[in-house]
Parts: sequence; structure tokens; C-alpha cells
Amino acid sequence: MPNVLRADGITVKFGGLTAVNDVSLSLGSGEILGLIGPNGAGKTTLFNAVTGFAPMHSGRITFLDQDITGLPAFKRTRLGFGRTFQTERPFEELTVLENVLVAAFLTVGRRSEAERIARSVLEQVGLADRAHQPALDLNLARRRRLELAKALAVKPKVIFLDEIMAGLNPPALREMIAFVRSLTAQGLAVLMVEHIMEAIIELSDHVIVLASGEKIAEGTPHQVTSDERVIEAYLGTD
Amino acid sequence: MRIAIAAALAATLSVVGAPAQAQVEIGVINSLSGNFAAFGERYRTGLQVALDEINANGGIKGQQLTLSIQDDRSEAKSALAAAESFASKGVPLVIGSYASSITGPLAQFLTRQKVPLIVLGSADDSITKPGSPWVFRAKHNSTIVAKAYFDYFDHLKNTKKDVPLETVAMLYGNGAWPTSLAKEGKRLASERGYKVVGDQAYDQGVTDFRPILNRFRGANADVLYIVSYAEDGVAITRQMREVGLNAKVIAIDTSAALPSFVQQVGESADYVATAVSWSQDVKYPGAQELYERLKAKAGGEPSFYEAEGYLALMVAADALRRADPKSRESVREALAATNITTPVTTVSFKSADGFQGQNPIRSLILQIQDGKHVTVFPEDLAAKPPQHPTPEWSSR
Amino acid sequence: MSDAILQVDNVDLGYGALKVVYGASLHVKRGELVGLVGGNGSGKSTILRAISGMIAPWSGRILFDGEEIKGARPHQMARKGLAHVPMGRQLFPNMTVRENLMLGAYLPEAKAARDENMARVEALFPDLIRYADAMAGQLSGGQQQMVAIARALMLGPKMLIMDEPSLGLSPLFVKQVMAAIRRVAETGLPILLVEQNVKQVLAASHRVYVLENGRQVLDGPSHELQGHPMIRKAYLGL
Amino acid sequence: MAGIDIFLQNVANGVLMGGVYALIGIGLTLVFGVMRTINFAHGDFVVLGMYSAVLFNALLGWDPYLSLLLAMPIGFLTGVIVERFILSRVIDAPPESALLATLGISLIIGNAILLTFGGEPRSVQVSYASSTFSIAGVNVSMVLLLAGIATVIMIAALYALLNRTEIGRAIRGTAENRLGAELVGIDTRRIHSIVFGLGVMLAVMAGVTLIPLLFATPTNTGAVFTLKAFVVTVLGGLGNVGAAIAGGILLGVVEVLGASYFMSEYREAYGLIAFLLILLFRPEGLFGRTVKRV
Amino acid sequence: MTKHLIGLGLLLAAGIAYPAIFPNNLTIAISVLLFAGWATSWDLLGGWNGQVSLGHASFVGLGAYFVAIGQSQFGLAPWWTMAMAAAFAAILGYFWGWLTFSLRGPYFSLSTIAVAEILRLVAINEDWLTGGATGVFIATLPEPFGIDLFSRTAQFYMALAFAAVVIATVIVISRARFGFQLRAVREDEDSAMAAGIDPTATKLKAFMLSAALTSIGGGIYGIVLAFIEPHVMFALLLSVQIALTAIIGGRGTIWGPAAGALVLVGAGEMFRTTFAEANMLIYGILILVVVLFVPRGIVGELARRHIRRLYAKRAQS
Repeated sequence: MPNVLRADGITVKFGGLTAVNDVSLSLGSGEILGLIGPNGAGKTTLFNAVTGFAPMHSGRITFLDQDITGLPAFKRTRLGFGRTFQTERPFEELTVLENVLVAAFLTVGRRSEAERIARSVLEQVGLADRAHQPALDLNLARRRRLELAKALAVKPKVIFLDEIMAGLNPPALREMIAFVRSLTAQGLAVLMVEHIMEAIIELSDHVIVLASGEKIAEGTPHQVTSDERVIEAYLGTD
Repeated sequence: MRIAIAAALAATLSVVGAPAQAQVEIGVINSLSGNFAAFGERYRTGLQVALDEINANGGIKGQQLTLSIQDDRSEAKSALAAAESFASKGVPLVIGSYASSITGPLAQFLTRQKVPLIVLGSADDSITKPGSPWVFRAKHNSTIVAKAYFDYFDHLKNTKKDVPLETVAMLYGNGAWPTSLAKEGKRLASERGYKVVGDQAYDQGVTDFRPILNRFRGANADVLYIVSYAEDGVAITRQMREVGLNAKVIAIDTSAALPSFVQQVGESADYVATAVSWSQDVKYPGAQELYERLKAKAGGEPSFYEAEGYLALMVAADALRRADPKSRESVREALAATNITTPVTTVSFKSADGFQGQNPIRSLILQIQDGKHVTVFPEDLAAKPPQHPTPEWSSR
Repeated sequence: MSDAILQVDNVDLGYGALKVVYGASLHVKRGELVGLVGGNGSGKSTILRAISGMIAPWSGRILFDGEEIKGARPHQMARKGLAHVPMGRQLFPNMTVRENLMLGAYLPEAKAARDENMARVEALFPDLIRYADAMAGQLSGGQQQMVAIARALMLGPKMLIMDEPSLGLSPLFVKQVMAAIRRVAETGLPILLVEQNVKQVLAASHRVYVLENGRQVLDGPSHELQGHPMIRKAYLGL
Repeated sequence: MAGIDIFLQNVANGVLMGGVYALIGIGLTLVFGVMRTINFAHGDFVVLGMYSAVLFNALLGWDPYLSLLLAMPIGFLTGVIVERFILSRVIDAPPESALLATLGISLIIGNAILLTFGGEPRSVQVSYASSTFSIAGVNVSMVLLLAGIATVIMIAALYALLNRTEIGRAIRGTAENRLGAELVGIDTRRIHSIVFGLGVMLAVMAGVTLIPLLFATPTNTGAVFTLKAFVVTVLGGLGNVGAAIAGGILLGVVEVLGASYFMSEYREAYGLIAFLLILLFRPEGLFGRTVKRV
Repeated sequence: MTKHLIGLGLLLAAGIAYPAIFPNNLTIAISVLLFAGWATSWDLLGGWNGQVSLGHASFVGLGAYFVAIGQSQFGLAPWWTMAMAAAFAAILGYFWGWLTFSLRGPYFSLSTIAVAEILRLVAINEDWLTGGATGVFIATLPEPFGIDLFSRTAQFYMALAFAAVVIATVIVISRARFGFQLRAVREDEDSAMAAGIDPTATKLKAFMLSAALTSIGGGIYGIVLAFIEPHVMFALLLSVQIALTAIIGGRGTIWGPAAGALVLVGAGEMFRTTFAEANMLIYGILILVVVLFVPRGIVGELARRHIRRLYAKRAQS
């Protein structure tokens, strides 16, 4: 599988604390990479470093054979990154449609075209009937979908999903899993941070496990969940 | 929303009341709130005293004179709104306002509306230079005041030849009046052979003048020529004493003319000279009596501001008596032909030196002597001779 | 259940439009150390926040010391005798450890018993004396956690609730903190302990509740739940 | 007079003026430190203090320092009431709400004073208004020195309050971690009321102390003081009470030296430029410590 | 958008008829229109983009000074000088923003006060540039197509055109890409970056546009006053009034700032003629009332209620 995204030796430090230590990953098109680990393992920090939202101490990131290390986040978006945020961050004063329009305007300048893109994305995530509702009023499941719609409306080549399954009830969870799978069918590469193991196991082609900022395991979902170090990281030591 | 707009408009309009019958109403635009409210209050007192006097003496051709006073919130746009309402109401003339930033636009507007304006407090040269046929000012301006100061300095130099007055240091706020008075002062200084050894401006609101006063102390000026806002003069005088800045003549414009100056500065106020348009002991007939009436109305010590308010309305009444109050052109002509004597000053509007509609008023120099404002110059109007030179702080 | 110091009856909890906890019920008896475990985002902390009055339940009720808490704010719960050791510890970083402890005994009753409580705290955490005059913000994570527990004890509480005390600590410190909690529990103070580290909790507590995605999936005496497959599933999905 | 003498004199004046500025700034920084609210009415509370001294002087003939006895508790109560009924209702709203509310309060105070006292500048004439004494050839103004002493006493008292008393610890706790404070049983809303009360009390105190030195006008002076207070607190570090004194002295020296040796008409600008530089390059203030996150 | 443009058209029509109906209340109407234009311009930055400036009087002053000095010193017609003022204001806005946008929230607002105060001092003290403290008169103005620009009617139409252009600009922007970028940056800079938006560039553009539009209104104000003085044009109070007008009317709404201008200027005028000395006091109380009871501003609150009615059922879980 050709590499879409490659990150080598990512290290992130906050003051004296090393939050992520020398972690590498790679991702091919149509592939789903899961990133798991206990609380405070550095998953979101790594995620932010790759997407350009947190400064890196060292490391190198290439995207479609282009070195994007040090590029600001919005420029990465323009190259083909789409991302969601762990606590959803809709533009609260805007309606659902307007939220997606913000993103849709990245690729087109005309309002009518942007609106066409936005509506088709809303259709895709199943929010079309909510287009004119203020984003503030959405419930969790719909906020998540809005978050996804915004990430998709920039027409990304790789999409970063930060805990989009958390808190969903079982039917909503099933829908979300199916939805994420449908993304890969369109050739999107997916990097997801997730706590819901059900989703990770079902979706991921490949899983990286972080603990205390270090990569402690890597492999298929089944390989990592039976790895003793992983179990210890999660359930603690005696 | 639309209802709200309509309501707001209706409310705005309804406050313009109907004109009263059998009386002559003139418009007054005065600063009753905002930054200049202190002055507005004093002008209002003077206007009221004049109004009482005019109506007690038969009003305007037997009709009551009334004042329609509008507040300008110490800002030009409110003054202009007031002027517009007066212009449309048909008042024969308008009196206003204190600051030149307000009176300037007023003069422009009323000239174009062909409404006579009698300047109430603004003393900027720019109001009557080049001026307009519709704008009249009975009080002084910066050219007149600066000249009065330098005439006074010359007078002192000539009467006490053993005290040389050769150098001047200037300190002034950065407002319109202090700046123009300083500019005119600098011109006169070079014209009359004084050397300017200090020239410092400051921003209003600053209360620490020590750095500047210390600079002056190094410069050894004979004359301190200070133009300050009311409150600043108090701080300047206190700090002058504190840093030990001595001079043979200390002149502080505006600030030192206020009664509160003496209260707040105490004995350090003595010897300070200041120019005014009027004082209680000036040798004009009726000055003392006017003082009593102003004092009674103000409920406190009056200043020349009250007198200027009084003067403006007396000039207006005189013109109205000689004109057809229904015709502004006739009122304008009457104003232009003014030639009266009041307890404040004599008034006639001449065009000279590029000025138009300006009364060539004789400014008075007061000196604070033993805690009292005393007229000391010009000699023919003076109550007492000036005390000169000012002793050093250390020997007071 | 008159011997229950804390009783949570069928509460729904959430933030804004986001529902996080679905119908949770639990109780803590006097003298008991009860664990509340579950994966990230399962709603554990939210339950603690509701107990100490930071958020109000959407439905259901919470009784503390036999009295229903309605709209009480955190400082009022403290007054009633509930001490909360929050996530992230929430110390006063630019105050000394001693000052932190003094503030722990801010309330009048606690102030009256300040010396007594201080002695108790010193007995439980002998190390605290060594860094009593250091700024709390300058301590290591493990030391800070000790201070947070000690500060809560200075209140002379009727009950202690703790939110992930081992979060972000190295394994050595995790052991020390858990040992300290056990020492506190041995004094008879009822404790509700929210913790990721299941093994430690199972070893230390009398009973355990297990949450998965906002729902209670299991509860029972700790020794019976050791190695229960549901626990592993709650964390690792397998 | 030799240049060095004048220089020393200027530095001394700058330091003393700095004490005055610190006095004006300290209440603002306390309020910001605890409540994260920038009080745009701070200068108007200073002016309120000045007028209270004017009033006590006119009615009872009291020296300003004597009138502190009454002015301080009144200022405290005023602050508590304003916080209870206005600010507490906007503290969790968007930050502009607090800004607007304090602007509204500023207009109300200034114009209420205008209606009561009229627009004349007021001051209190004290016998020591222009007295000086000289130390090593440097003249020191008595009023400035008294104000400086008052500043030192006030800051020492505030320091003692914050560090040595129960309520002071509660205030610091609330400032450092509001949630943590709630959890140990501190009613942080009450603390906010008290802190705003203290902030107003300090402003009033500053006003009373400064009246022999300066003068008060109802609507002008407030804005000038508010701006000075901003500059002082940002120079020292917003929310850092102790640093207010350093910020004040820095501002005083910068202004006095700027006015003495450069253009006096740009005196105000020197402080503002310093203020901008600090905001841009060291927003925690020159003497602020970076708050350590836990 | 069409709805708003039609609304603007209707108001414009009403405006065109206004001088014929109320020939003696033009000054106050000009004030309303200028404040509507300024507050709407301010709102592009302060409301739509979330950067609260307390220094916008600088741009008003800039516009007034360009027109006054251009006319009195160089005989330049006001339309040229207004264009120059707008360009200069945009450049100034660029550097001002570049300097201060690294600051957030109240720090940004404080820095704008400082910058504006420094500009005020420059305007007062550099009299070779500005005519200094004594101010500048506009004695003559050209007469395009025989129109006397000194007449209140002509000035009213200028102010009307200014307000209409600014509001139309906002209407268009509100629907365009730029409008969405502005709001996205206001709501959440990180989330905006995730949508490919450069927050700093967006804020700079907003500042430049806001500054340029404000300065054009300033030019008209200069003509209306015909005499300008730095203490007035660069005053902090004017900056505060502009911001308050927009906030009280409703930040980030199309009609809020204009409504705020109508209410505040209208109320100010009513208080001025009825309460005289107490008018500023009442103004202060009015601000408190709005902050406490209508925190989103007048139009903001109406819009919110409207939306709430449309979605009466809050999201069900």
C-alpha cells in the first residue's frame, strides 16, 4: 500500500515533560490506523503534533511525499488533512449548514458551489434535515456527525478522528462504525484515536498502543489486545 | 422593530416644543454635562443674572426675553443638533458655547444657516479670524490676551528698571487655547526682545510637572508664562514651590483666575498674575454691583466666566432692542452696529487685523495679593499697582 | 439502607446537550472503600462531579448522609462533610504545601480541629513534613497527589471521594498513592474511589462498580470480580 | 545646578510618582488576579475616594488621612454591593459583558459626582501641600512622600492580609484555583464580593491619599487613572499584587525621565509604549511569575 | 441575503425621503447614520471576528483629518482624500493588527487603547502634520454637480450612503466565504484552522476593512463638523461609544449596530433635551440594563428568540 502519511520520530515536550517520545507511524490510502492507550498516554498530543496543532520538539512528517514538518495546521488542511476534535468544537453561534459551509469554502469560492458540497456532506452524515438548526442545540450524536461533516467538507485525503465514538449509545455507535468504514471505501486514509475498543477492533487495519508517551505495541487489533504489556498498561500492575 | 424606530423618532421629535407667545426667545447652547460642565454652570449663572436685569427693565420692547437653553454634552454633534433645532425654531440669535471644538463647528453651521451667533466662552482666535459676518464675540481671544500679558511684562520692566526681565519660559497644555496662547506669546516674545529659554507642552490629565519645572530651574527664566487648564494650574503652583523654581514674574493663564485657585494653592498663590476679561474691582461703572449680583446668584465666589455669560446676553438684548427680532438679517446688522458700555466692558464689533465680529476688549491683568484677586493692569483700570518682583520661595 | 453515607439513585447526567451517564445507581456504606472503574469516557468522573455539586443531575437523586442534595454548590457539600479529591488535583500551585493544608481546614469546624487533623495527616503522610514549605506547584505529580489527599483530610470529612489519583503517575508512585489510600480507608473513613487502574482498585476496595459507556455493567465485592471478563471488556473490548 | 543633581532629583521624583501610580494600580490588579475581570471603573472609584475626602474636609474639616477612617469602610461596602448586584451576574458571561458593565458603572459614578458636586475641579488644601525636605541635595515633596509611605503601608497590609490571615488565604486560593477553593469549602462567590470590596476600598484609599497632591474632576480624572492603573498592572504583571509597586515605580521613572530628557509633551506615550512592549513580549509582566500549571 | 438587501433598500428609500419630511432634524439623523456606519464597521472586527477594539476613534480621526487637511492645505476634494484615508487606515490597521493580534481577549482590547492613545498624542503634538491642538477648519468645499456639500441635506445623503454601503458590505460578507472565515475564527481558532483558515490573515483582513470603512465615515464627520480638533477626534470616549453602540445593538448581527446607533444616539438626544445634566448618568444606567438583561444586544436577543421559537423543542437526547 502506498504511503499517504508518514511520521518519523515524533517527540513532543511540554516544559520538562516529554509527552510523546520518538513515535513513528505510517498510513496508506484506504487504511485505518487506530491509536490507543490509557488516559494520559499522549495520544491526543501525538495526534495534534501530526495535524500541526501542537509544536513538535523533533521528528519529521511527510504527506504524499512532501515534507510538511513545521507547516501550520491550516496549511496542512489545505493540502488534504481533515480532523475532528475530541470535545466537539462546532461554531456554536452558526447553524449546522453554516458550520459545514466554513469548511466547504476551502475548496470553492462560490457560495452556491460551497452550499452544494455542504449539503451533500450533510446528506452523507445524515444531518441534512438539521441544516438550519443552531449547532449549539444539537445532541451528542449529531454533534459528532457535524464534526465529521466539517472534516469531510474540506475534501481531505487523510482524516483524523479524535474519539468520535465516545459517549455514543449502541445504535449510534453501530452507525458511526459503519460510517467510518464507508470512508475508506472512498480511498480516504483514517487515523483514529479511540477508547471504544469495539470500534478499534472492528475498524482498524493496524493499531499503535501508546503508554506514557512511548509506543509499547503495534500490530493488528488482536495482536495488541492480547499483548501483556498492553493489558498491564490498561489494567495496571498488581 | 419598525415600531421601535417609529417610537424613537416620535419621541425625539416631540421634545421640540411649541414657541411661546408675546415673548422673545433666544437659543443658548451650553455645556451642562460632560467635561466642560463646570464652565457651563458658571456661564448659566451669568446669563440668568443678565436675563433678570433685562426683564426687570422692560424686556425687549415690552416683551419678555426668555432663554431656551440646550445642553451640548460638551461635544460638537449635540451642539449642532441643538443649533439645528434653534435654527428651525426661528430664534433671532444663538449664544454658545464654551470649547472651541464645539463653538467652531457651531459658527460654521450657523453662518451657513444665516443665524447670528454670539460666542459664549470660546476664546480661540480661529472663531473670529477670518470669522464670519454672522459670528460675534464680545470677549477676548488669544491674540488679545497674549498681548495683554506682554504689555504687562513691558510695563513691569519699564517701572522697575533695576529688575531685568529678559528671559521667558513657557509651559502650556496641549489643548487649543493653551497652544494658541503659547504660539502668540512666542511671537510677541521675539518681537519685543525676550529670549525664550523654555518651551514645554504637556498632555491634559498629567499631574506631575516636576520634570518640566526642574528643566526650567536650570534655565533660570525671569518670566514664567504658563497656560494651563483649571486643575493643572493648582498642581503646577504647588510643585513650583516644591522644586524651588523661582522667577521674577509668574503668569498663569485661566487657572489662576478661578476663585478656587486661591483656596487650593493657599499663600503660594500670591504674586501670580493672570489675564481676565473682567474683575470685580475693575474701574468700570457698576462692576462692583454686578459682582454682588453674580455672587448672590452663584451662591459662591463668581469669576469672569459668569461675567462673560452676562456680557453675551446683554449684547444680545441690546441688539434685539434695536432690531426686528423676526428678521435675523436685521438682528445681524444690529449686532454689527453694537456700541454699548456694560459693567463688564465696552463692546463694539470691528474688523481689524484679519478679525471679524471681534470686540477689541481690553484684557485685564489680575494679580493675587494676600489671597485676593486684584486688578493691577492696565493702569487706568487698575485698583492697585502690581507687586513686583516676585520674591524667591525660600524668602516667603 | 440507613448505614449508607452516600446513595446515588438512578441518575442521568450530562453537560449541555451531551448525556454522559445513563441511570447510574450506587451506594457507599460507612467504613467502606468502594471502587468505581471503567474505561475513559465511561462517565466515572461525571458521577463524582454530580456528587460534589459541580453539576446537577438531569434526573434521579443523590443522598448524602441521609439528606438529598439539591442544587448544593461544592463549598456547601464540603460544609456537609464531603471531601472531593478532584481529577488533576486542583491544588493552589503558588501556595506552600502548608498553606494548601491550612486552606483544607478553612471551614470553621475543620479549623477548630486543625491541629488534630494535621497530626493525623502527618501520621498518614510522614513525607509531607519534608516539603511543607515548598510551593505545591513545584512538587512531583505523586507528591502533589499526596498533598491533595491530605488537603481533603484536613476538612475532617465524613466521606472522601477521589477521582483518578493515579493518573499520570509513574508505577512506583501509583503504588505509594494506593498504599496511602488504603491507610486512609483503614481509619474507617468511607471512600468512593474512581480509578483506571483496575487491579489496584480490586486489590484495595471492598466493592466495585464497573461502568462502560455511561452505563453500569457490573458490580459486586472486589474479591469476586478479580479476573472477571466483563472488566477486561469494559477496558479493552475483549 | 549640575546635571547629575537634576538627574538624581528626577529619579527620586520618578520613584515617588511611581508610588502614586502603584497606589492607583493595586486595587485593579487584585480584582483582576482573583476575578479575571478588568475593572474599567477603577479610576472612577479613585475619584470617588477623592470626593469623599473633599466632602469630609468641607463638612468636618478633616485632614484627608483622617477621613480614611470613614472612606475605607464605605468604599468596601460600595464594592461589595456593586459586585453582588452587578458583576456577579456577568462574571460567567462573555468577557465583554464585564467590560461593558464596568464601563457603565464608570459613567454612572462620574456623572453622579458631577450632579452632586458640580464640575469644578476639587482638591483639599493641606498645610503641607508644597512642603519639602531635602535629603542629600534631593528635594522630596512631603505629599508625595506621605503618599509613598501610604503605598508601602497599604501594600504591606495587603500582603499581610493575603498571607497571614484565613480570609487572605481563601482569596489567594480562589485566585489560584476556583474549583479547588470550592472543594475545600470556600464560598468563592462571597470571596469575589469581598475582593471587589477590597479593590474599591484600595481605589478609594488611593483617591483619599492623593487628593492633597492632585485634584479631582468628575468625568475626566477617572479615565486617566484607569489608564494609569492598566499600565501599572500590566508592567508589573496583571494579578500580581506585589509587582504593582514595581510596575508603578517603573512607570514613574520612565515617564519622568522621558519628560525630562526627551519631549515633555509625549510623557504619556512613554508609559504606553512600555505597556505595549510588555504586553507583546512579556505578557505576564516584568515581575510576574509564570503561573505554574498543576 | 436578498431579504436583508430588500430591507436595506426599503430603509434607503425611507432615508431618501427623510430630509423632505423632517428638514429640521437632519443633524441628529446624520449622527445616527454615522454611528450606524462606524458601529457596523467596528462590528466586522469586533462582532463578526470577535476582536474587541477600543481604539476605533483613531480611524474616525484619520478620515476627518485627511479630508480637512487635504481640503484646507492642498485643495484636494473630499472624495480623493477619503479614498486616501481609507487606504491609509487599512495600512495602519494592518500594522496595528500585526502588532497586537498575538494578544487575546482583554489584553487585545487594552492594547488597542494604548495604540489609540499614542496616536492621539501624535495628532495633538505633531502640528506640522495635523495642524496641532488648535484644530483645522474646512472653509471651502468643491461643489460637485452644483451640490453644496456644506448643506445638511447633502451631508445627510453622504452619511446615508456611507451607512448603506457599510451595511451592504456586511450583508454581502455575511453570505460570502470571508464572512464564514470571520465567524469561524471568532468561535474557535483551532477549529477554523482545521477548516483550512489562517486565523491571523483573517483577523488582519477584518481589521483593515473595518479601519478603512470607519475612516470614510470619519471623513464625512469632518465635513459635517467643518472644524476638527484632535482632542475630540481621537478621544477614548468616542472609541468606547462606537464599541458600545455595536455591542448594545447586537454584536455579529447585520442590523444590530445600526439599531444600537438608533437607540443610543436617539436616547442620548432625548436625555440631552429632557434630562440635561443627568443625561450621561442615564446613559450609564442604560448600559447596565442592557448588560444585565439583554446580554446579546437588542437585535442579538431578538434573533435568538426567533431561532428559539423555530426550534422550540430543544435537542432531544
